[in-house]
Amino acid sequence: MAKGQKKFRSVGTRPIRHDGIDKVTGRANYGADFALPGMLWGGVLRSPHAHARVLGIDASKALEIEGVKAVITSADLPVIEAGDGPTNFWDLSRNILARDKVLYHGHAVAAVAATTAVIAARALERVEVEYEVLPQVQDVMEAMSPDAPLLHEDMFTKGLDPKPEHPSNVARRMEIARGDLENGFAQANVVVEREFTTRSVHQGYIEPHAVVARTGEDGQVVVWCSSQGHFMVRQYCATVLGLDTSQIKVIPAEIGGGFGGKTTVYLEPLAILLSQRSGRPVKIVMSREEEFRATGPAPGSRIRAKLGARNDGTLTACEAQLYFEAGAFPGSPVMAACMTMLAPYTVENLSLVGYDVCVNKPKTAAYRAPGAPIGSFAIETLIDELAEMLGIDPVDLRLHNAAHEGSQAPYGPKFRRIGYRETLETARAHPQYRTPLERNQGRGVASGFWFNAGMQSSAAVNVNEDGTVQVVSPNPDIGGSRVSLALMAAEELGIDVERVRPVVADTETIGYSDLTGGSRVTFATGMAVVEAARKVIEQLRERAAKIWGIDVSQVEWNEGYALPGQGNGEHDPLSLAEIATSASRTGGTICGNVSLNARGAAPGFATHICDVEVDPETGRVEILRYAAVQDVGKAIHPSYVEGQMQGGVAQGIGWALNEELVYDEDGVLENPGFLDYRIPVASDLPMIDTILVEVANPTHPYGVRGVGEVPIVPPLAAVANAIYAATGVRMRDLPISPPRLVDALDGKHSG
Amino acid sequence: MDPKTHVHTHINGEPVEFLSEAYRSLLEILRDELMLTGTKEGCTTGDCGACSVTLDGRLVCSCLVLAVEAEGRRVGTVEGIARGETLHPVQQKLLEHAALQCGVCTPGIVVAATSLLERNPDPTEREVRYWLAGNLCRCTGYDKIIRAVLDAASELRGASPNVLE
Amino acid sequence: MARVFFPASLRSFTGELAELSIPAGNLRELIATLDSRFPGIGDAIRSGLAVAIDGEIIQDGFLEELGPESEIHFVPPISGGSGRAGSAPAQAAARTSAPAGFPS
Amino acid sequence: MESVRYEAPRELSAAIELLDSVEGARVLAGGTDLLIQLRAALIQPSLLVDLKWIPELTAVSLDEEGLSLGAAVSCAELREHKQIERLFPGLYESAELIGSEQIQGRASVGGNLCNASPAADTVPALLATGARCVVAGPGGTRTLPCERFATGPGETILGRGELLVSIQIPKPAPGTADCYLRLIPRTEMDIAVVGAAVSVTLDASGSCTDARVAQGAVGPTASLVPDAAAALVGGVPDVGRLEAAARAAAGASRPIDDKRGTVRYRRKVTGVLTRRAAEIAIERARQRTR
Repeated sequence: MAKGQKKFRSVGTRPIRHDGIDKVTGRANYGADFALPGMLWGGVLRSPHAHARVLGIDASKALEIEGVKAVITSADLPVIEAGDGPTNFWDLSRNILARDKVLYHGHAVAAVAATTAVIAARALERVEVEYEVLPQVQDVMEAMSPDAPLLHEDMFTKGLDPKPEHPSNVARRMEIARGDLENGFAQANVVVEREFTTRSVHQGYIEPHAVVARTGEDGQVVVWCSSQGHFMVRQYCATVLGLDTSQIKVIPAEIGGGFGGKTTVYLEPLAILLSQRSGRPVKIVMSREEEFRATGPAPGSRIRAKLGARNDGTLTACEAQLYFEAGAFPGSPVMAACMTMLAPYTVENLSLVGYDVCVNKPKTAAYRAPGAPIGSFAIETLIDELAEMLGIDPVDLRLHNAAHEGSQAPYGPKFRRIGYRETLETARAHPQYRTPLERNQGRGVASGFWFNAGMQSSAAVNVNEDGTVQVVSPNPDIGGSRVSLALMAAEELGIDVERVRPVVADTETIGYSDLTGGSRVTFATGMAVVEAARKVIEQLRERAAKIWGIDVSQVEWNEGYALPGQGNGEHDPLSLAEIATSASRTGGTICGNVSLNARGAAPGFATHICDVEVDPETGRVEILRYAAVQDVGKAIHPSYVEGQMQGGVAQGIGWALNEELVYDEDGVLENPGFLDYRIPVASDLPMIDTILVEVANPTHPYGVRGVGEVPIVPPLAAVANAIYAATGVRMRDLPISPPRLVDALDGKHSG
Repeated sequence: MDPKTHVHTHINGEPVEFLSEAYRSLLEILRDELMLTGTKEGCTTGDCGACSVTLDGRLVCSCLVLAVEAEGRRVGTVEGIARGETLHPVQQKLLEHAALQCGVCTPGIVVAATSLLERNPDPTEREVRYWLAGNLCRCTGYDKIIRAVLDAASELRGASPNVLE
Repeated sequence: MARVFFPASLRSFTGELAELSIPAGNLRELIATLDSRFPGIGDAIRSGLAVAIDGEIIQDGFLEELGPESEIHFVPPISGGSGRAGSAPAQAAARTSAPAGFPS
Repeated sequence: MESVRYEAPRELSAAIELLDSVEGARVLAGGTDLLIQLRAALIQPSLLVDLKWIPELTAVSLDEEGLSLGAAVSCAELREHKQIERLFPGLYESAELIGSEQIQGRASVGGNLCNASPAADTVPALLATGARCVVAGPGGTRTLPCERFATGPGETILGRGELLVSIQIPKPAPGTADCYLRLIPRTEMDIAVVGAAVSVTLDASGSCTDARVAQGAVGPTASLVPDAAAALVGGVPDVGRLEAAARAAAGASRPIDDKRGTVRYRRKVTGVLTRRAAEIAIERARQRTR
């Protein structure tokens, strides 16, 4: 039951995070910070070709080097039967170590373990691989042509009727449709149809992937690594290596950023296998170059989209085709792009078709609201164009078409209580929206949507003998979730958050939990914590009842104290600490454990305002001001909610202006480092104003919606729309780098 | 085995000796030999700042310093910033402002920001942003980091908080 | 009676029928009923789609109860950003080739 | 990386001796390029000769003759000399633009010259000041203009056993000021897409009596653009002269297409930055003639 307008003592406050001191002093241990006695160093041999058949691998010369203890190839992995679930382990196994073919430059081919990192590197140079180089394809449209080189000779496009006769790089065609497109466009007074492209971008977390694995004579495996889900690591490793889940224990390290990029495994199975082969612990740390060459980018894309509106601003129809680069294996987020791009609007007639296309690049991984920023870039730009053509304020146009409670999402269901309108109204009233602009300056607006997720979570709340409390989370804390979980436990129990110590437990000490992702931890694991705390309160009431000799139904719990109900005699209230201290005499330790599959996740909407100044001679864009408005449901720790929003905005600005993975004509990445993969630096950005709209999610005890992903959705179009306002030039190809903008400006003037 | 040099240096004020091959970076020795893992590795090319330390008081990337170059010099790492149980104001303000999410860039930010405030006790927002441009943070959008450093500066000066530009 | 809406990808099974009202107590019963009426639709749902019940997307809910007024939509599954890795049923899929999501 | 040794000689002669006698010896100053090349196995030196303990290479002196800057002086240290900022604001700016604070803590102006990257920030600025290089080797010491030091990307005139000792910048004539501008996509941390440096000398009437214009990242080496300089000299710099200088600079550029920029873009921006750098240098010089 929602607590309505109740004043909270903990929820909504901004305490210092419990894990903070370890992080500002350097004591916190991340993936690469572990070492074990006798540990070996692993290294990965990677393909020098974007597409080639592997004819043979000879590791004998590497094994001759003193200090080299093991070399593995895909021949050492069990063969996975073809599978087709949310995670395709056939693909995963072949991504971890190439089998038969390498599918991108940087694809892992072999791994070694040696007594030092330098010896491991030297050993890699001595592993001889014979390749038959094959033609490769990088561009999504080229990959779709009938004569394109095939990555998977036995892949036939799914979702076509009749079933295709020839194999294709198109893994799947997907469609969302409703209404009558022809009729919808016929109703429109204005129609815009445009093409958009975006390039592959990288999650760019600062901590590279790292792992230490140790195996024992009993076959038990212990893995230390940073990931967005150590249960995921356990399950993936067990499946790929053919081990029982109970054979693997994964101990989560602190995670140095993920943004979706640490939702799969690259190194962990290799480290386990090398440890099994060598009988020694093995550590592998990716270099930054390996990160860029071989870990999950977000897809490059091409979109053709057409949007129609009546003179009053009503959107009548939308048709779009979205072509996404999946990378070496199927699984781009193109469907999510189709589902999200129009979610903020009530468009009755639509057809959104997505194509998931394999190209010779690393397999894409999730990146913050996967797919949504790309689809929204197209739609939010078109809406800006329509607003101008119709002479309607862009916020008003959005308000006119805004999705609301009861309106039908493009992907089918009706929305329950959502706060999109509230974000628009708040944005319209924000002072930045009226701040005067000078020459070469412009303002852009865009909105965005993300589903948010529930899924499986576990939690334990353990009361210590002195009345302090342990909150045990199963989710790696990627951005402050521990303190948020502690706040909810403190609120329920009625004690100070400083008395609550949140920890992230390993796979053997807490029940299974899905990933840290989908903006789900504070929502779903939060629900588990709240339920576990309520179980604890039940026990606290029972113990108080025993102490007082009254019926438990007569004991209330209020602000950290057990109180006897009226007419149950004179008893002083018992504090949580007092009950805890006597717990051994009243029935033993007090604790609550909960596992649940959280229902009731509620979508998030955001509206952003971006002001830019363009240097028309050089094409450089300065972000002058930025305001992000978002319906967050309820901010448990407002500072970390703001931080999520600011971080998402910064990533979106980077995507809009300068980030792109540049591949040469041989499919070799030209910018595998932070020097030329240009994520925003501190001097690139202004302060990012955040406005938290709180339209409570009625199914969460505190109204939480989840906040991490929506903020990366609007910035791409917000920046592009602002640049248009400043220059009169529509930029529909990302990134809007200075050379591209100058070309476009020069084109405008000469045209 | 590659030849090694016996290096005598001071780390966080303490005399330290170690052996290193000529090609190994100070970062590798700090982390892998001396177990000072507070200094983080993000890129090994000087582009991310996670490995920031001071060398004879000057801010540098330890990935771009050879370990043997530490001979006769003074190295300062994040582990040496707090005084016993007392956090440096930069550390305290980063916590109060919730200016870290994943926290892996934080040690580098702490070292860089303290180095700035030693030289410039009253920096503008712009000066803080440019000084920290070599410290990549992918989580925060920098907003809270900049506010925390400005706040720490005013606390160190004993002044009222700086008004942002 | 739950109201069931079919996306374009399922309409080849339903003869282009877009919606239908059928009695069902939970999702498993509903899909069994659909499969007996539209042979093959059950596999298509189990192998490639998630279910939205009354507006909420549910990825693993075969015993999920349906209310008398429930609206059921079949929607594409989201990975990664949903917090979903391959959860336990998907692991089974890799080993036994059983369809994901709804152990039969 | 195999079996590389490290030496840190205390005297210039010892450094020259090591460089001359050991096959595959390389000098180490700031190391910001060298360590990356070493790690990427682009170079495989047998010996690293650390120059930072040699007095001649770490000295900074400013006298009536001008500035003498030891080749191993870090950009961060250079920036602590406020006199340098006053006399050579363009050089100061270029040192401030290289990489991050952390990089500037190590990278040296001399190393920037010796690495001979076409995009090195300090080199166009040095060229604009008329700086000269002091090179020492087994055969003695020689001095040459900075613009002759680099001969191509990564290539210099240094012979076996030779090293760059210092950079000598003549004291600017009264009414002289310089400026360096570069274009990068971000505000910091990038390699220059285009760099432009301008030094001008104005007389009391505001007429330009001397000028030097240099450009970087738009040819195999940083280079002087005499035609652009000539366009500025001979009168009070006006819009016409500035545009002429910009055109000359753009025309003299020989850029390539790469991941950082296109030929078209670089050429255009060369003109833009040359004009803007000239405007700033002129304004600074005007301040000085008052």
